[in-house]
Amino acid sequence: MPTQVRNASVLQIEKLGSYHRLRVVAPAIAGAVRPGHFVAFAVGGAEGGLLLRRAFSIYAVGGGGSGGSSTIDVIFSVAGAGTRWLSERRPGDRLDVVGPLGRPFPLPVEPARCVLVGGGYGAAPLFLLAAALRKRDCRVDMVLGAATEDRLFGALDAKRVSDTAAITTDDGSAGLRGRVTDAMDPFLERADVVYACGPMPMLAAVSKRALAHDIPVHVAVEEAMACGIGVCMTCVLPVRGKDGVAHMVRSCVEGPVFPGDAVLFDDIGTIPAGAV
Amino acid sequence: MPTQVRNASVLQIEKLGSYHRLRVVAPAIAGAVRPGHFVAFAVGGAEGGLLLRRAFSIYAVGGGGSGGSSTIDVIFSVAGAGTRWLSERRPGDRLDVVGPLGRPFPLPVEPARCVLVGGGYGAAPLFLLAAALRKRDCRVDMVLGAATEDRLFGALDAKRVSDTAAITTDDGSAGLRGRVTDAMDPFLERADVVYACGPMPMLAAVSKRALAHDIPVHVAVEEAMACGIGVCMTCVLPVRGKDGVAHMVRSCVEGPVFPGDAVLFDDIGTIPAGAV
Amino acid sequence: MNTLERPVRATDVDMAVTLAGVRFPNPVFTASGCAAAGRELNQFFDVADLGGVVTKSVMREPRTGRPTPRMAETPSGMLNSIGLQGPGIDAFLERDLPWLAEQDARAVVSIAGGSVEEYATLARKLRGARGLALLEVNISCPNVEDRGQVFACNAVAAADVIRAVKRETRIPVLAKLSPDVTDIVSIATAVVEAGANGLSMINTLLGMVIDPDTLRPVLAGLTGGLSGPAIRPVAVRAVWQVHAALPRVPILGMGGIRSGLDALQFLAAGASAVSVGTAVFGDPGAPVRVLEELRDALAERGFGSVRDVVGLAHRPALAEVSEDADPPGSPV
Amino acid sequence: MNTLERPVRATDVDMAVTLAGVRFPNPVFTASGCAAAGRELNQFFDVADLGGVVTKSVMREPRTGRPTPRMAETPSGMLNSIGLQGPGIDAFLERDLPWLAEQDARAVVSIAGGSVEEYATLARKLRGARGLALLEVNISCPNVEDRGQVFACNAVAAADVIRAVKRETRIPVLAKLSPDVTDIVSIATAVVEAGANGLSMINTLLGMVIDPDTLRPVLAGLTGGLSGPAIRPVAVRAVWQVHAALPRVPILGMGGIRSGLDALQFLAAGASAVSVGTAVFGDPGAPVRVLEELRDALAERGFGSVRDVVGLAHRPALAEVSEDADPPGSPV
Ligand SMILES: Cc1cc2nc3c(=O)[nH]c(=O)nc-3n(C[C@H](O)[C@H](O)[C@H](O)COP(=O)(O)OP(=O)(O)OC[C@H]3O[C@@H](n4cnc5c(N)ncnc54)[C@H](O)[C@@H]3O)c2cc1C
Ligand SMILES: Cc1cc2nc3c(=O)[nH]c(=O)nc-3n(C[C@H](O)[C@H](O)[C@H](O)COP(=O)(O)OP(=O)(O)OC[C@H]3O[C@@H](n4cnc5c(N)ncnc54)[C@H](O)[C@@H]3O)c2cc1C
Ligand SMILES: Cc1cc2nc3c(=O)[nH]c(=O)nc-3n(C[C@H](O)[C@H](O)[C@H](O)COP(=O)(O)O)c2cc1C
Ligand SMILES: Cc1cc2nc3c(=O)[nH]c(=O)nc-3n(C[C@H](O)[C@H](O)[C@H](O)COP(=O)(O)O)c2cc1C
Ligand code: FES
Ligand code: FES
Repeated sequence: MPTQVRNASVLQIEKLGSYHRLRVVAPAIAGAVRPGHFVAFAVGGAEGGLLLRRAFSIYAVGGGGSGGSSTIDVIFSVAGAGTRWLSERRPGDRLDVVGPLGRPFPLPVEPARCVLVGGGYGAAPLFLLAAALRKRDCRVDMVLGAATEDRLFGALDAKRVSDTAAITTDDGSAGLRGRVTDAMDPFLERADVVYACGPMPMLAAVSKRALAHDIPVHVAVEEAMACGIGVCMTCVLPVRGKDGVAHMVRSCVEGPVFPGDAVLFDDIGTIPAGAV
Repeated sequence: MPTQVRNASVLQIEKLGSYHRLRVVAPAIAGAVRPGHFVAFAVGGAEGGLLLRRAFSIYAVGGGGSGGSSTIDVIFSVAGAGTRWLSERRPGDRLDVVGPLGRPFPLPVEPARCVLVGGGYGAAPLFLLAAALRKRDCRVDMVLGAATEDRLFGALDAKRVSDTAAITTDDGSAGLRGRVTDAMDPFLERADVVYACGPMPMLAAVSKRALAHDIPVHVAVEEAMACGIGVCMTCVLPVRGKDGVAHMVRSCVEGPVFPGDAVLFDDIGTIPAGAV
Repeated sequence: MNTLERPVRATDVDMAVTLAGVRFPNPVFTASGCAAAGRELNQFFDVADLGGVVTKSVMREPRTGRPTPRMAETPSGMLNSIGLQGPGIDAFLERDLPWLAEQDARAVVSIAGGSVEEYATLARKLRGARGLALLEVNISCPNVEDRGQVFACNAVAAADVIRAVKRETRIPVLAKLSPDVTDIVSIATAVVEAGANGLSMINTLLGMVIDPDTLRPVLAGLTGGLSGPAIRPVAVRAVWQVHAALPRVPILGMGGIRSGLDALQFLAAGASAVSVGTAVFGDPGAPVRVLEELRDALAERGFGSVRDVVGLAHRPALAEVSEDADPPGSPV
Repeated sequence: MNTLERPVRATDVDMAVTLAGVRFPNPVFTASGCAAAGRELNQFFDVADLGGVVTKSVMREPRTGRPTPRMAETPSGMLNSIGLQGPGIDAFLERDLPWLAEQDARAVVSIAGGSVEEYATLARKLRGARGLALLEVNISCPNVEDRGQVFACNAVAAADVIRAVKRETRIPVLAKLSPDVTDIVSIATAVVEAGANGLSMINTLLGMVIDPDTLRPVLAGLTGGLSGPAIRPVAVRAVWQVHAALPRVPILGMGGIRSGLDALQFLAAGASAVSVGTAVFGDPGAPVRVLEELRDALAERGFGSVRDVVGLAHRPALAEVSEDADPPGSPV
């Protein structure tokens, strides 16, 4: 169940390449986080012109003394006015944050061989996931990609949290030249499940590749969200239900994690015929 | 002629009782300042919800090496969202400032005995004025008042820049208990000219008292301003012209300093009959 | 005007209001489409603590709504183009309304239709439903039988809908008005004459944002409804105009309410209660925060009852209006 | 859609536009009432660098306007209630227009009246004036002969004004439309049929702010005109609707333009040029800044001429509109 923390204090904020890492103190949220959850920050100040929260995957939790966690880390790039404002916060500033939001990644019950695929800052939620999977004795192979080296996130840490890590960039400025989908094939040979987070076309391609190998795949999508808590219906995308029919479902509460075979990637931005 | 300095850097900002003193670097403006001029700051950031500039009297200029001035000081209290934002600026931050604006106080050509009356932060512009008057060998008596001690500005410094200084508070928490008008009478006996800045009712009372003594009075008014540069017509007040007729004149460009006998204080907030 | 001499404690302010003949414990409601059917917000506060929960407009059949993108942020506002996605009235009656009743929340059920007949059917289906305090009739819908003209933009069509709904129900009815009209008072008058027990105002303003990169409208639906603080001055003006013309007609005021002082503006303009809409997206706790801030603001100003401020902005105004050379309706 | 393949240097973008048959060196103008007659802004930049200077609406006689307070800041906007204070047409012709002509600025003179006759007189007095490029007819004024109904809110009254003005002048005429109408396309059509050579849109929206302390309207005039970025989505929508209906009618677009990308939205929606209004109050250099930003934005997007983007948002849109179940006018 999500909680609103109106005065989470900023503990750290630092630049990591073209990204920012922001750490806030919010025990009421941090204690309930599972991999794939996200948080939403109010931006721009009470009198500002920006009304809507900004959503970010949770990258890490920590800092709790006796077992529980008290801090939340997110990784973000400056995309517009809201993230620019966020990048200008300083330690001690207060932020209004709501979370944990969304449905987390489902974890395998038995030890399994897992491939984690991340594009750009989509790598962020995979680190909590990798840790949780390894705790369950899963094998974790990671494939992280981006257009260019400076858009890669977590490439160095990936080796630490995974059994094997592959890195790709579109322009070859780091790792293999090419797409994550090119690099994931070798891992698919021995995989039980695939997890992916990143831009929609990447999720579509990863899903297709995994399903071609008959491997279940869980994707964390990113749709523009006005509320993040399920009340506004702006964040919908067409997902095939258990009934076989397309439904326009809210990615903020029924997602952001969906089975890759259920998301009707080709129909995003439309209402598919027969949808209910 | 006013100039716009888009990236004036904040040199200092400090709390002085219930006021803030803000010093910015803006040589293009500072060099042209005369007592009674004001400046207008953009507030809230480019994407903020606050569109209009905030006007502040110039308290001091300084810092220029070879004769000219390069910095501007203003004194402000937090009245709402814009001044709150301003109070949160830190040294090194950039501000967009326009100035010098308005018509300054007219200075006597010959040495004269001057009474300067300030209410609250209305004392701020009187310090530049006092310095200019004394440079011209004028006698300067200062009367500063406020509702309570913490709303007084410049009470300590007043002695330094004037020949005599009197302080009043409505509740007697500092100086004499009462209004500035009560304290100014003794000075009027020997005064050639009165200058006043403060809330409108105070200006009305000071003008009345000075005119009763047949002493010319210059008041610096404060009307809500949308543009500060004379293009919007929001800041008007009824002023009797040389033609004897009431005109709705712009306080930002034709003021903020007006002859106290010309301002139709009782008609502010109306269009006086016969106005053109 | 108020009684600042006798300070009032916040807890002593009587917050109860009557809206369209129905009593509510306080004047702060959610806004249709900004609170779904209350369940999600109940994670953040007890929805029964509000005056009432105004539910997302429901139609006769399930609806998939518009394609995405469905929203665009704008300066101090947002555009939405949801297209009334929803489960349809049957599912709503089965799943949503009973849940609200269980929470002891007061439900204001918003209904929407593409024809007069659809509205009537909805009202009929809602007869006798438990927990239903009021009906809000969202007439900002295209009339499929009149080349898609929006009901709320035509006094006759708007009145037809309200008349048809009133025939089917004994629950008091609020007609929800659109600000996108030349003369909102004439629409208000028409729906009141058709039987509306009160008015909700305002719905969103029609707007558009164009993407500076694609140079195409951002919303898949091209245009969308503008809401949020940006529209608050338009909303306060609309409430003020209608209350001036129809002082006895209860108004549920909304449009950009973000704080208790914003709510106070609407009450002073003539609203008996208010809805908090878009502000919920930025602050899920907004409705209860607004309620607390309003209570404190009333206490500070010496009001013993929220009902004492309703319409207060009009009191000394009438004289001023007639003194004024130009009518107040003139925009410059 | 554009030609990103061939990058364009900013200095190579052809910024010249034709508006209502008159050529202007670039598409960025001031807005009436937000730049007086250009003199004050000339302290910050050369007013001849703009496409044109739209002057404050002038009336036949000198006017003192409304009492203060005349403004209230609102979220991302402001209300104004100036009441058209001004020197009257004779003083304007003597002092202001000659000054603009001396600067080699192109003057778009805005006229306002309380009767059809007053507008006609103004047009007549402006005949043959040097420096006058276009007339802008501000019809958002109360008609004293029709119980103060605003001309712009009634197609017949609006057309009457334009027809009378056209009879008196050979200078091309822009009719300035109010957004406070149910159907802006019908008003636009009426004034174009009456002879308007182009349209200026939009004027302000009618709004009100109530002071939470006095609980009375802030403005002495009670209501005022809402402007600024808050209203930009409404303005873009209005331009888009009118350009869709009347694609050959030139439009001077305005409402909340603060940046070059904002201006680009209006051009893509169908405006041939834009006015920068309220933004000037926050940034006296806004018009030239907007012009530079627009030029850069066009270059980045590979456009060799600003004229290539006019109406671009409509190109692939027509198909989408007809596919859509609901008409685009539906607010939800
Ligand atoms: C579930 C989820 C998880 C996310 N995780 C991350 C993350 O870990 N790191 C990160 O850098 N970004 C993440 N994003 C994207 C991030 O929310 C946007 O970059 C951010 O909202 C942009 O705000 P802005 O004001 O800077 O940009 P603007 O473009 O000015 O924003 C305008 C509006 O569009 C919305 N918007 C714009 N881009 C996006 C987007 N890509 N997704 C959703 N809404 C958008 C904003 O919320 C805002 O309402 C995530 C988004 C979602 C939905
Ligand atoms: C010529 C002039 C000189 C001034 N000098 C000083 C000074 O030296 N020190 C100081 O503290 N203040 C001064 N003021 C007042 C100062 O401009 C306001 O306190 C400030 O604008 C309030 O902004 P806000 O956003 O904090 O308050 P808000 O009340 O939120 O402001 C809302 C709007 O009202 C306007 N406004 C509110 N109060 C005033 C006011 N008193 N005068 C003019 N506009 C107002 C604001 O500019 C803004 O547009 C001066 C004003 C003028 C016109
Ligand atoms: C996302 C969204 C969905 C909405 N859906 C509805 C709706 O279904 N029915 C309705 O009558 N109004 C709907 N509205 C309008 C609101 O109820 C309200 O009238 C309007 O947004 C103004 O209030 P606000 O500024 O507080 O949001 C919706 C508004 C938003 C932002
Ligand atoms: C203070 C002020 C005065 C205005 N005066 C006039 C006027 O005299 N005539 C007119 O046609 N429009 C007038 N307007 C409307 C503007 O020209 C413009 O149409 C409107 O403000 C929207 O543009 P903006 O958001 O860029 O300001 C005025 C607007 C403001 C803010
Ligand atoms: S973002 Fe509001 S329902 Fe998902
Ligand atoms: S503030 Fe705009 S004219 Fe004075």
